[in-house]
Amino acid sequence: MTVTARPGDPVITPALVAEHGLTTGEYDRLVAMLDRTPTFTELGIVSALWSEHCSYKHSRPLLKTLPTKAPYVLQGPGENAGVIAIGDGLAVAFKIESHNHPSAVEPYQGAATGVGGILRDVFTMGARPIALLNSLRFGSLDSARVRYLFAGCVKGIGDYGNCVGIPTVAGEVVFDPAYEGNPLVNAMCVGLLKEEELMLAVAQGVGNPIIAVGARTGRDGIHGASFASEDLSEASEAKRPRVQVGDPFTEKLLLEASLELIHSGHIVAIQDMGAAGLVSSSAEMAARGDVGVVIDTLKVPAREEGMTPYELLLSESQERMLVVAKVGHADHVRAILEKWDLTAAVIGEVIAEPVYRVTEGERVVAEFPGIRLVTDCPMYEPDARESDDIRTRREQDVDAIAERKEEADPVWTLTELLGSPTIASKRWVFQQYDHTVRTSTVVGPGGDAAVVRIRGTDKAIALKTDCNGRYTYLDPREGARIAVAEAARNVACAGGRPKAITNNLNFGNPKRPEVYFQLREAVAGMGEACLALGTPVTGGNVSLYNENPTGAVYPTPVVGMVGLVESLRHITRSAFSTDGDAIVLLGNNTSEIGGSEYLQRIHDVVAGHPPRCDLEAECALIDALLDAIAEGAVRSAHDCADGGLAVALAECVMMERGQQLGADIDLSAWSSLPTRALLFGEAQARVVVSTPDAAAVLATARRNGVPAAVIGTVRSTSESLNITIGTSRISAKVGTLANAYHDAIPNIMLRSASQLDVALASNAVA
Amino acid sequence: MKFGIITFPGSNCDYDAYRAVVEAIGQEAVYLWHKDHDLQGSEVIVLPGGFSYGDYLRAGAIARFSPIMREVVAHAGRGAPVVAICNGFQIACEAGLLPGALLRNESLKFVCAPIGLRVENTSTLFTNGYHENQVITLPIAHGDGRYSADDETLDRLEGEGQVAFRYVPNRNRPGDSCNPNGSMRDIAGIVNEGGNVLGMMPHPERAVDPLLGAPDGLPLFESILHRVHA
Amino acid sequence: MSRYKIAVQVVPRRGLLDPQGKAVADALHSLGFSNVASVYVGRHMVLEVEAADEGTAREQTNRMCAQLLANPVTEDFEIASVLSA
Amino acid sequence: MSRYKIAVQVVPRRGLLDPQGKAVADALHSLGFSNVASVYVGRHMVLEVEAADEGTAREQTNRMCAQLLANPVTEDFEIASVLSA
Ligand SMILES: Nc1ncnc2c1ncn2[C@@H]1O[C@H](COP(=O)(O)OP(=O)(O)O)[C@@H](O)[C@H]1O
Ligand SMILES: [Mg+2]
Repeated sequence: MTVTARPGDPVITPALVAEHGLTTGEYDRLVAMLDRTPTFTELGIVSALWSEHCSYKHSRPLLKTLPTKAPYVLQGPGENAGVIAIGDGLAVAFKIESHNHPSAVEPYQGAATGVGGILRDVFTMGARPIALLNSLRFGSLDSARVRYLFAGCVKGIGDYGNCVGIPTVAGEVVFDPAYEGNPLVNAMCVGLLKEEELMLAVAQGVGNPIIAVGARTGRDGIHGASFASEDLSEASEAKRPRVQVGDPFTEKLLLEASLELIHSGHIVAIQDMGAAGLVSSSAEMAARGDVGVVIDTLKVPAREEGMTPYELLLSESQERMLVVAKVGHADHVRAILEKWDLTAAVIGEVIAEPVYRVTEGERVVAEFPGIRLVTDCPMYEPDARESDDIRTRREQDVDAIAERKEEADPVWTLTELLGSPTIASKRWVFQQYDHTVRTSTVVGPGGDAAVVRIRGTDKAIALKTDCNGRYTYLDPREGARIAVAEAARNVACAGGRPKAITNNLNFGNPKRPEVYFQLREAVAGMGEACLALGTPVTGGNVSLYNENPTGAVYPTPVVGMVGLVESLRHITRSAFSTDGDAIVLLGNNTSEIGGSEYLQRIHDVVAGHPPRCDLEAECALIDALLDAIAEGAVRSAHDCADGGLAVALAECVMMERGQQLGADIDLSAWSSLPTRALLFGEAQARVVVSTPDAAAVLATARRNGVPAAVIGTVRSTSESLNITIGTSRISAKVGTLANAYHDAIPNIMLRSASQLDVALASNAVA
Repeated sequence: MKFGIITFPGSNCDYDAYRAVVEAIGQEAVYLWHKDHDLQGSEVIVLPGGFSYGDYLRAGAIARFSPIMREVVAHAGRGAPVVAICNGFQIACEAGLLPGALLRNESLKFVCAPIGLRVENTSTLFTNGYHENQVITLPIAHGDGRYSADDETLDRLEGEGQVAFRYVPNRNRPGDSCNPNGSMRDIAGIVNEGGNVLGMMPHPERAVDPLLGAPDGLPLFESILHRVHA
Repeated sequence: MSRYKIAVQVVPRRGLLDPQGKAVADALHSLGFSNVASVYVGRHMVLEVEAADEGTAREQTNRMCAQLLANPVTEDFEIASVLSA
Repeated sequence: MSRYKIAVQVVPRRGLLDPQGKAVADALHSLGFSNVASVYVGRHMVLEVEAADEGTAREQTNRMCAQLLANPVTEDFEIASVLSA
């Protein structure tokens, strides 16, 4: 059919093309594909679909190298979420997604709608969401703007998930000046489904109606996808009207209605209208099914009058879904939505002709051949070169950095580290999240991984997000390996066997060789670790252009790990609990201090080699730990991460305020190591275990080839954490450590508490 | 005994209440849709937690007009038991089943935490399974839990033994502020004059399984069973 | 039938704790607006209503406030303005 | 110095979704007020301010709104009235 320009639409000029973020090469490609000049609507469509956010044009070639298979992987990358089988005919769908750019502009709505989007990705698979997680990065809390972003994102995440009634069970928050202008907000959702109820977003069946369901389409968020594909600048401020407002109440109705729809048998496919809204959802569903579709924009329920096809196609209004129903079943679909007070409108159809066509009533306003709109997107493999500056930092001899005089008392150092917002308790955050709704959260936030039971079985899943961006900055490959290993370790500490990951690659502008180098190396490292640990990648999200004129964020490949706890008896907590238990260290201490929180917090230095990640050792450690847990020998397990062994031990005695214990520790076996490395170095593959049966733990460790040693005893009557190293003895009051750890973030946030409360009041519905 | 669990658009603790009734005390439960006009013979009605109608305008304000609420009010009027938890408490106040109102937490923040409570009156339909002055721990999860009423109402509630639960310091966390929302006179839960309608902000239905922590909500459900069967 | 644009204000009853008002006042002080003596925060609603005349529109709005828009236990309401739209 | 009582209204920016207004409108409809065409819900704030004159009071309030009381991304504000108190 002939495509005709709409009266009143702008004429295509080089300036307009540039404004749409297309390069000349990309524009030429478009013209070649169409064999004519595109219409304004077509230009908008391509600008969205070929944006980084939708097309992965700088990352797809790299992502292809990741391991994605295992016998239990039911759905790998490419769908709305990945799915793994967990036995008993049940499966778990999970995915992580970023909302970095929207959150930088409007933290509350940006973060809230991020949660909304990831929930939809999971329930469109036919899975009922059972847990939410997040991974957050902000600049230093010393800045009032950062406090506002932090408070706004946390409130946005909380209000949305709380209202929908999905517990937010775990996450991480890191504060570092590297994220000053570019906060990272990644949200992860996990859902449960019966294997046979898995639903894919593949359009099929000529004549099947295409139905828009959920909220009406407004002018919000137009070009959000391309917005997420450029650096933040003054100009992005001007793009503020693109902000989308979330409505968790409608989402909850949409969730229930969608699950009912999927189970009803009336539909063949369903997909969230996320980034680039209607156009990307319809084009992607068509491409997956390799079918033609036609959409009539006049039939799309609009919130405002006079919306153009361009706007209706590109709007990112929230809480909407696109459904392909069976021929003749549209009325059933409508009836189900009406029960939930939602609307459904037939807006198009699957057609035999291989085209992607958009009409406005009679007029054809856009038409692309076949599915080339999706498949013809250019792919790039830019130059990669490591930054000299970063290499120099990595090669710096950090062991030569002289101790500060205060460090003569390691208790001072320990207290400083516990009070570092990155290490300190995140209770201020997760107290705003409902983590007990749905009565399945056996282990909530506060320790290592969260554990959510699977009703009707003796199983549970263990969940955690992790990444240390400073490591990845200093050495992207090693850092990404560590991100996977740390997440796996956390899951194992809770009693779960690591099964699969989803990931969120948060990087700077890939057109810069230093950034593309980081991306390439990090993906390689992640792949190596996933292969070694047997945790395939089932999906993820790429967020590039996280930079501003002062520089890029640390490369931050966030890992969202799902583990399976085979029996509820295996569920393990992090804190010491019982007087007289032996404390065993699994793994070995080293002299490494490069890239540590210690160097950053105490010396303001970001340098050195990050700790070495020995994947074989990590696997053995996880096996040993899970064996010991299965034998019933482990009372608690906590991994050593930020702040090293001393911080891990301190957390074990006081992470639950009011349930504090003491401990006597003897690390004399390592007295040859520099004290600061022994206490605060971040050597990998280490876990602190408390046990009533040290001999059993040691034997199991030995069997698995894991170094292990009894390093102390839990003391319920003592109020101190005592550490002996050879002739020196360190004694810290547990109460003092607890105050440093638990009060750090609340005290900082008090500084602008009332202003934050006011600034966020407008959003408060909860 | 049959429990009817009301589901409003936006309810999200209906499932937990259902599980608690069926699994923890082995009774029958049915979900009742907000547009229904029939309690299906339920003896005990549960108004569950959540965000009915998104809590837009005021928590509970819109839900109170749901068709089913007419039946619930009539049920309560007949002296039959109604348990209103969290958002249910807010709805019950809006509907006039209980006096007072629940306002935004004084901290202006949502709070999810285990909280210490003292059972103030063990003679009610809902609390007879606890012992005098028993201190229990239940989860809370709300943003609008600040119970407020005029002094006269508060005096009457206290005088008539209608205060069922009060926030107290948690044994395990000395020094922690005990009242999580700034409610007047530390009130966490009340019963109506007839003693057959309970409203409370904490979630007893989330505390019935030892796997998830102290099952301190269980005696509440058992109390209803004892009394109604007695 | 004409269309009216009606502004309604719902404010917390005096004497009740108004944490929002307090937060606003504190925040303004800490931003240097020390000359702010007090603040209270309520809801502002604008309704577009079809009615035969202004009197009917007003009367209806009063009923909406009494029934739904304000909580009689804790809030007072006021019709601030009625404009032909 | 005189004291002024200033009423400020903050409303969601037009074009942005106002889920609260929509929920209230739907609720009014189901209560039988079918003649309600639309509802917007915003905040109503009353500030008591000390200032040399009305102009100064107004100008200060404008700054308070721009800096703090309204979210520049999602809301518009208006000074509804300034009264001598
Ligand atoms: N944003 C968040 N949301 C929910 N829980 C969080 C968040 N940040 C941290 N937590 C919780 O706090 C605890 C400590 O987190 P973290 O310091 O990342 O642990 P680890 O060092 O073991 O990886 C974990 O239980 C984690 O789930
Ligand atoms: Mg850990």
